[in-house]
Amino acid sequence: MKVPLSLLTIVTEGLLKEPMIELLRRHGATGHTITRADGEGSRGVRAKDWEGPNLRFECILSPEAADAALDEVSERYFENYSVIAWVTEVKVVRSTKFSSKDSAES
Amino acid sequence: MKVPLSLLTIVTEGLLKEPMIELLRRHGATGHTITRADGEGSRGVRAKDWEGPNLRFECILSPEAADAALDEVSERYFENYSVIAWVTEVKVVRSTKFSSKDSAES
Amino acid sequence: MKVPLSLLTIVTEGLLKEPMIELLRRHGATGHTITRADGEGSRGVRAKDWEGPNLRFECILSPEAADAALDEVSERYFENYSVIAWVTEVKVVRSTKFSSKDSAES
Amino acid sequence: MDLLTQNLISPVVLAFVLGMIARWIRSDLEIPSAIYQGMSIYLLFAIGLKGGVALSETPASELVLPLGLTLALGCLTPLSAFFFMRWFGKLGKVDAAATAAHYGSVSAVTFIAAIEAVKLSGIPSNGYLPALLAVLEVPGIIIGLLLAQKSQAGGMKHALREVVTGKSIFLMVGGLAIGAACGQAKVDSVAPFFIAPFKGVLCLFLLELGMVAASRVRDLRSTGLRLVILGCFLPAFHGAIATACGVWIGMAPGGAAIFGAMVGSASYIAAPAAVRIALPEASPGIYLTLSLGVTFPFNLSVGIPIFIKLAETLSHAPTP
Amino acid sequence: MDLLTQNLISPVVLAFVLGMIARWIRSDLEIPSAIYQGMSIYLLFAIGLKGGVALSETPASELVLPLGLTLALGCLTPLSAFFFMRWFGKLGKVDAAATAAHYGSVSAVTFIAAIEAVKLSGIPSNGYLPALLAVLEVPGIIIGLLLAQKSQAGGMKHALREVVTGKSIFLMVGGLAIGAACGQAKVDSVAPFFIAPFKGVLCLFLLELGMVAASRVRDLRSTGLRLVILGCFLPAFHGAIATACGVWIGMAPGGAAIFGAMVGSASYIAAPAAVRIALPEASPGIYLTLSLGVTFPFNLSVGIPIFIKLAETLSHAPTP
Amino acid sequence: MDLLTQNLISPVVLAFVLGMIARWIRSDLEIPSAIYQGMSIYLLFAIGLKGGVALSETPASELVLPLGLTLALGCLTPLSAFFFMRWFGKLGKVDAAATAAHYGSVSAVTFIAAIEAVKLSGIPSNGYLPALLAVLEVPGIIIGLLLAQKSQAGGMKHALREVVTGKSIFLMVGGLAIGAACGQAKVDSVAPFFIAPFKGVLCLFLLELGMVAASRVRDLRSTGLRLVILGCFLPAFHGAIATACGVWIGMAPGGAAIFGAMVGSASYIAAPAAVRIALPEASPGIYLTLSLGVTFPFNLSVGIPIFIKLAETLSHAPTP
Ligand SMILES: Nc1ncnc2c1ncn2[C@@H]1O[C@H](COP(=O)(O)O)[C@@H](O)[C@H]1O
Ligand SMILES: Nc1ncnc2c1ncn2[C@@H]1O[C@H](COP(=O)(O)O)[C@@H](O)[C@H]1O
Ligand SMILES: Nc1ncnc2c1ncn2[C@@H]1O[C@H](COP(=O)(O)O)[C@@H](O)[C@H]1O
Ligand code: NA
Ligand code: NA
Ligand code: NA
Repeated sequence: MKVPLSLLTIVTEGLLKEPMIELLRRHGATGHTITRADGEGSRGVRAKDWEGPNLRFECILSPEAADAALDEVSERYFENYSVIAWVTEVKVVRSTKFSSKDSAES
Repeated sequence: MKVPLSLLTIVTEGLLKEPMIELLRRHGATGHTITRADGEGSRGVRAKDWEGPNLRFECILSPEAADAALDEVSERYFENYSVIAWVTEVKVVRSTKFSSKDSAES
Repeated sequence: MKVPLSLLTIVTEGLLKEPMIELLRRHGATGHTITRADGEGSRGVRAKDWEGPNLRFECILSPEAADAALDEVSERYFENYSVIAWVTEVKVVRSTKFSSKDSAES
Repeated sequence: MDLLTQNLISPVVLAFVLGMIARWIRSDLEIPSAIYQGMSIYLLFAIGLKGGVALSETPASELVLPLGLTLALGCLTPLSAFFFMRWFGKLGKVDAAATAAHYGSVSAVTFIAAIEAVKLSGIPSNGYLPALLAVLEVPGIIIGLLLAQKSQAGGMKHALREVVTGKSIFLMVGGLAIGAACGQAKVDSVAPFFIAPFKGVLCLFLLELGMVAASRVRDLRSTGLRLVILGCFLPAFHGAIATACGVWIGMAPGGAAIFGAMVGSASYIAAPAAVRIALPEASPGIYLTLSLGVTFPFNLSVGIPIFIKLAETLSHAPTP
Repeated sequence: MDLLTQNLISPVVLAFVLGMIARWIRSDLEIPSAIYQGMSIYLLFAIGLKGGVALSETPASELVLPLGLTLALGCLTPLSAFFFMRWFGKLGKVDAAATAAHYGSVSAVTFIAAIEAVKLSGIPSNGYLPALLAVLEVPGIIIGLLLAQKSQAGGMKHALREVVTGKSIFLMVGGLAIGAACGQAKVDSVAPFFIAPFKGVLCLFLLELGMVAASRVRDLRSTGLRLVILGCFLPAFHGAIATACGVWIGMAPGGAAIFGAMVGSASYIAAPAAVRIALPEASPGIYLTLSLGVTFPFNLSVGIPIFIKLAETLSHAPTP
Repeated sequence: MDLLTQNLISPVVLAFVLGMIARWIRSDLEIPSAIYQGMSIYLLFAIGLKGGVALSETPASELVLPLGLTLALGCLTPLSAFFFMRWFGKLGKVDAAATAAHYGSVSAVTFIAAIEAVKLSGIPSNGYLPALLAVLEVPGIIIGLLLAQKSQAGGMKHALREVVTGKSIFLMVGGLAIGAACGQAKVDSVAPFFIAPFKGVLCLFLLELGMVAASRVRDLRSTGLRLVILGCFLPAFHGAIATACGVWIGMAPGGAAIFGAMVGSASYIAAPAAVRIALPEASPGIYLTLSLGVTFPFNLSVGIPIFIKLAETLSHAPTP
């Protein structure tokens, strides 16, 4: 009953909250989880200074959707914003919970 | 010296804090890590509205224990509560730290 | 364009914040993400009691660097401090973002 | 009605409205949840403290009647709510019982808002009301859960534990005890923190509550008109009865009005937590939307002034 | 200058310095971000509330001139800043425009600090200033973004939404409205929370701001001397002009000084958020470092006393 | 003893008890850690501020004796604690040294509680005590670490940095400096925030501390009776000596009692952090349980009234 899916994790400035949620939805996400995070990266600016902490999105998606979303995040935001993202393979049960349009493999 | 174990991640309403900790213990967890998270999912109710944010449990377990715990979470809570859970394969060192009864493979 | 890298996750008492950041830097980390976490483990002391919550570090590294960092964390801190750490395999795009000295595989 | 405008144009009510507007225009305003929790701890403890001092100055004999009335109404209102929810609201048994538990219990913030409104209108009140608040919180929830006939030992017990050790009752009862033990003189030493800024904190708290309520209001469409009507009728109905009874057993007019607001209010902190544990299959989309999205704003804007007016009228009626 | 020391040796300014020291000696002092956000909500709402009460007591006719002047200066200062940033600061168009948006907008904390300094120096002020603050916040940002000629429908619109529904303007305008609607008597009921402790909260807030500014100051080396000079010159220049105009249109001396501090200040909350969305390629290392690391401390320590002195001199000049 | 009950029945002490009860009945009450940290920042800064004002009004000559005494006791108490922990407590060298560092240092909350108790009892005190608190915090920790003979350059230096730049000392010394620089008149402007609500905030803070202490008390079983006895004996012993010395060098009776509570107290914020870094192999289950689970409640309930009584007796003894 275990189904392999992908977990997309995105860490980004608080500013991009709405755009990120929208992006995830567009790629078929049925939900997401957000935690507040601090961080340092390659850019000098620590987001925390002026707009609260970074946001850390987690979203379970079908592997294809996760890849596509990761690509879009990278293309649209990597250059000008403080963003980092990665994909992990995970197993879930009852994957129906995650299929809005793409993951009917349960 | 690296030992493969499983990381079980559970995101759930704050309400289920005690039951979840107990469930993890029953499956042999020697510890767990909790972060506060916001989130949206398939259910209309955002937990945050009335009882504080979601809780995100992480627990390192033996692969069998993680699978069993995941099954139990799914069976007992998926229907009526806001819960989501997944399992990831991870590597640790000195897995003795995680073996209460099941993972003696270090 | 997807490149496999490693995600090192460390959960530790707040006290070790600076040493951990330094350790990660020494192993070539270009950044890290910190979330506040509560937790219980094998030691009686819950860090939260007297010095704020645990810190949960996430750091994307080359697989070798992640292994080496994990080893060092285990050797230096496992005995006397509340620390736990694990490594997960992840995929990223544009891995140049993570290469200070070690991961030129993009 | 002048009293109505008087009540509506106050920092506390307007802050609630401001919170709703924040959500409607999709402002990024957000009260950090630690601040929100800090404020609720402050408010509950402070209300207990104030009540405890008043209690320490009230002779026990004076408390017997109000306590009895509170218990009686705490048992009757969930039954009445259950009946209306099934009959007029067309809800299934579990959902009706869950909602009944909410209307049987009490909203501390409505209570506080009523206290402030009464203070503003200048009519006399009673000091022992916070003690009644603590008493009123529990029976409604028990009866609501029993109505669902789901009293499997485990769930029910767990749910009751949750209510009794839950932080809202714990803080209020703890504050009551400390206030009663210390008395006025010693509580005065913490008054600049717990008493004077109280209403200002309430103001910020309602800003947050307005935001939460606004997202509930969005769910009204799916809730259905019949339930919305009940969400306005029940508080008015229960509250008017309670106000009348309060006057009848000799409460001061202000006290009776506050008592009406208490009995009329629907819980949205203690009850949801208990119901979620004991009746997880009941739909929060119904009980939360009604209590927080309909009944709370109704009481805040319309209910409280009505109960004040009613209490004043009834109190003066027999005098001449 | 006595006024300068008088201004510098105050709990509020010293708390800012203490925050900077905390960073320099690498203390582990940290204000939790929930507390910091809670304080900014409190400060903005309180300043609005106070202003709203004052507004409710000011005849509309008295507001026409100040409002017109505010709008005019709100349009001129970003142009002036843009010019200096390109010519003397040698910045590229996008970075100059981004910085201009910051100098065109306004820093609420500078405004508050100016109010406190004026109160301390005992000269008369005007109650309607918070309304001007809200008005001044927006045009500078719009013009700054237009200067970058990057007004692609999407980015610009999104950025404007961000500013107008952003929590800082929303809370201040909301507070203004509530204060104006309720009037003095009703706001008095929340005064022990919103008015009396205000300056103390400001003190803790500046402790945090000092820490943030200190980490900005570290970036000064890479910013370059020319920009640092501008970061001191622009507030003095804009502020002096605004103070003079304020006296000229009849503001009280204290009011004119505060007005000068407002116009001279550079935004570091509303503007960065808007610029980050509309001009993501502009470098925060420039605009944030200038506004928070140079201009804010400059105004806090040197600018405000200068504007007060200037306003007093100009006000007294024509009298004899 | 009347003074004892008088001290125990106060909002501050009862809030501590309420916190312990919350843990015992397993209530879900939780003070968000941001709020807890915010409160400790507030309390430490406020105590410094108040002390700074007092300091600015104390002639330096008056400080020499108290400072000397503080340093002397700050060096003797860790030695005494180490001796008792090894001899009677049967601890190993490292654990005994770690515990000695805690008893050599000082608990700011005990100090604050003593101040409030003295204020309540109406006997005169001294304003310079917060300065002594800052002085007392450091030497005990150094000597404790030296006793472990683990003074490898690195660990010791790191631990000292931690103590001196640690937020508790930093905020208190910062507050002291600001208070001394500004003087009474200017600090008055922030008094409605830092002075008036102080005791109320302390009350909430102790609610949290009670919860933390309760979870420590659970560990008492594994700690052993001998250590629990020392956890009561040491504060009484050190505190009585310090009170007597205080009276002897001419402190006001209230000041001597507070000084006794300070010297008798065991640190549970600065010392644990330093010890954890320099002596990671020492067991927090011992030193934290003793300082927070035994000595703090002991001082709060029994110690402080004893020191007050003692100071009064000794002060009056030579008079007739
Ligand atoms: N190598 C990394 N591992 C984990 N998180 C990172 C890493 N690099 C950057 N981050 C996170 O991503 C955010 C933005 O990074 P950057 O765009 O490089 O400034 C930072 O604030 C960190 O929270
Ligand atoms: N696809 C998803 N990816 C990550 N987190 C999710 C996802 N769906 C739901 N969640 C989280 O799980 C919680 C409960 O989800 P649900 O039961 O679907 O309402 C939400 O509040 C989210 O925090
Ligand atoms: N099995 C586990 N899974 C996840 N997190 C753990 C586990 N064990 C310990 N932790 C975390 O690591 C911290 C330190 O653990 P310990 O050193 O065992 O006390 C705890 O506070 C938890 O946050
Ligand atoms: Na009710
Ligand atoms: Na400006
Ligand atoms: Na001591």
